Amino acid sequence: MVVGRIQREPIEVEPFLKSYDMGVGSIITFQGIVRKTESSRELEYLFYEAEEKLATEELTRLLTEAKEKFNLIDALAVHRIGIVNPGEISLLVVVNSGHRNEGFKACSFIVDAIKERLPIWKKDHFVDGEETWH
Amino acid sequence: MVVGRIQREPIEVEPFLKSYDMGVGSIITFQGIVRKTESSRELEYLFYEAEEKLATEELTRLLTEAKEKFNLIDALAVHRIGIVNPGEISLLVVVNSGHRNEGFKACSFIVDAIKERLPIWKKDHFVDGEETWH
Amino acid sequence: MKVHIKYYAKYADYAGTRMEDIETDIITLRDLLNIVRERHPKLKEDRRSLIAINDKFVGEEAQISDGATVSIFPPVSGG
Amino acid sequence: MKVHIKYYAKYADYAGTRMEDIETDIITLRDLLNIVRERHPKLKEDRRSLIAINDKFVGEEAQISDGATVSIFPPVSGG
Repeated sequence: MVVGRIQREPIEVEPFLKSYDMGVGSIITFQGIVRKTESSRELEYLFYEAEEKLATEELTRLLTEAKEKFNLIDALAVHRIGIVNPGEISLLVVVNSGHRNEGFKACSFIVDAIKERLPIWKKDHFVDGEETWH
Repeated sequence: MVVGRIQREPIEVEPFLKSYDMGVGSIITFQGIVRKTESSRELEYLFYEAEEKLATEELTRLLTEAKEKFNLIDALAVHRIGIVNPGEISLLVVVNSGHRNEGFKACSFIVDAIKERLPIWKKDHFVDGEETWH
Repeated sequence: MKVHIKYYAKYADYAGTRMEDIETDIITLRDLLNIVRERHPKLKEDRRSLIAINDKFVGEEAQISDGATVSIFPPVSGG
Repeated sequence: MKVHIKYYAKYADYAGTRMEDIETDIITLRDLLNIVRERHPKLKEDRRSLIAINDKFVGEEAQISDGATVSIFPPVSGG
């Protein structure tokens, strides 16, 4: 199964860990968490903007690539957009595979590809009022 | 934080994902799941035996090593023993770090070290009644 | 012909708008981008921008037709 | 002197017991292991076994004292 989603709501991890088929021997997850400080300055929140349609298409495409390349059973990813506060999840990737080696490689590949390929942009909002696009 | 645990009860993932400090930017988890088939034969369940005291000590030691080597914020692992049914979690590893690269390396290192170093042994119980120690 | 330009993220800040229409005779994306970058010079700060025409990613050699929507994206920074 | 031997996992199956006491005069682990392997020949199937004396992993050159508990572990297979 391949599921790629861009959403404004907080990301819940649990539902993604609950259902998998009996061939799965390894579940690897990555959660990107917004840190309280960025470049040693205190962050109030991050703001993510996306071209949602293209981002969803590209996410689905790269998950499908990863599923084939690494022989995965499931490749799932959710990217949050809008305001994301420190301590909250901005990105969740879940990789279900028969064995762990391909799972670790695939999870790392998917996170890298998301950061390189999805039309999503991040703006730091610092506690001191400054804003910076990445 | 370092937490290493050997337990007979089913492993709950959620509590391990809930609390982390504000320096955490990456959470990586590995779950080892018992598959329904082993060497193309249908499995009824796995039985894990451990030298619990030594296994817990060695687990804590290797997590502490990984925390220092990969500069982790938290290294957590739970290995289940006794009867584990297909679809259930036999091993959970959670790695909290500032950035993801060291997290992926650390998680993979910890899983490998657990399989190489912990005095834990696995016995396949097949549906046809046969039993095989690994 | 008329072309709709859409700006994303910091480019919307630089252009002062998320969308504008341009009346033009040019038909290659490269020439159109030159016009846009002269209009909003801060867009030149990135060596490469991602471009989509009618929601498909394209290279700078792409052709533009009347009524097209051209989306100009900064380098991505998600995750 | 008396030594307590503990067998784990498949070694308990091979020995037919999880624990047995051996009366012996020998004091090196290597010699003790030779006695144990003659008693339960299937233990020879692994080139290497992990050994602990009184819950500490040791090498085969270790010395044994009266009342010691010697644990013999098969190669590990957790995870």
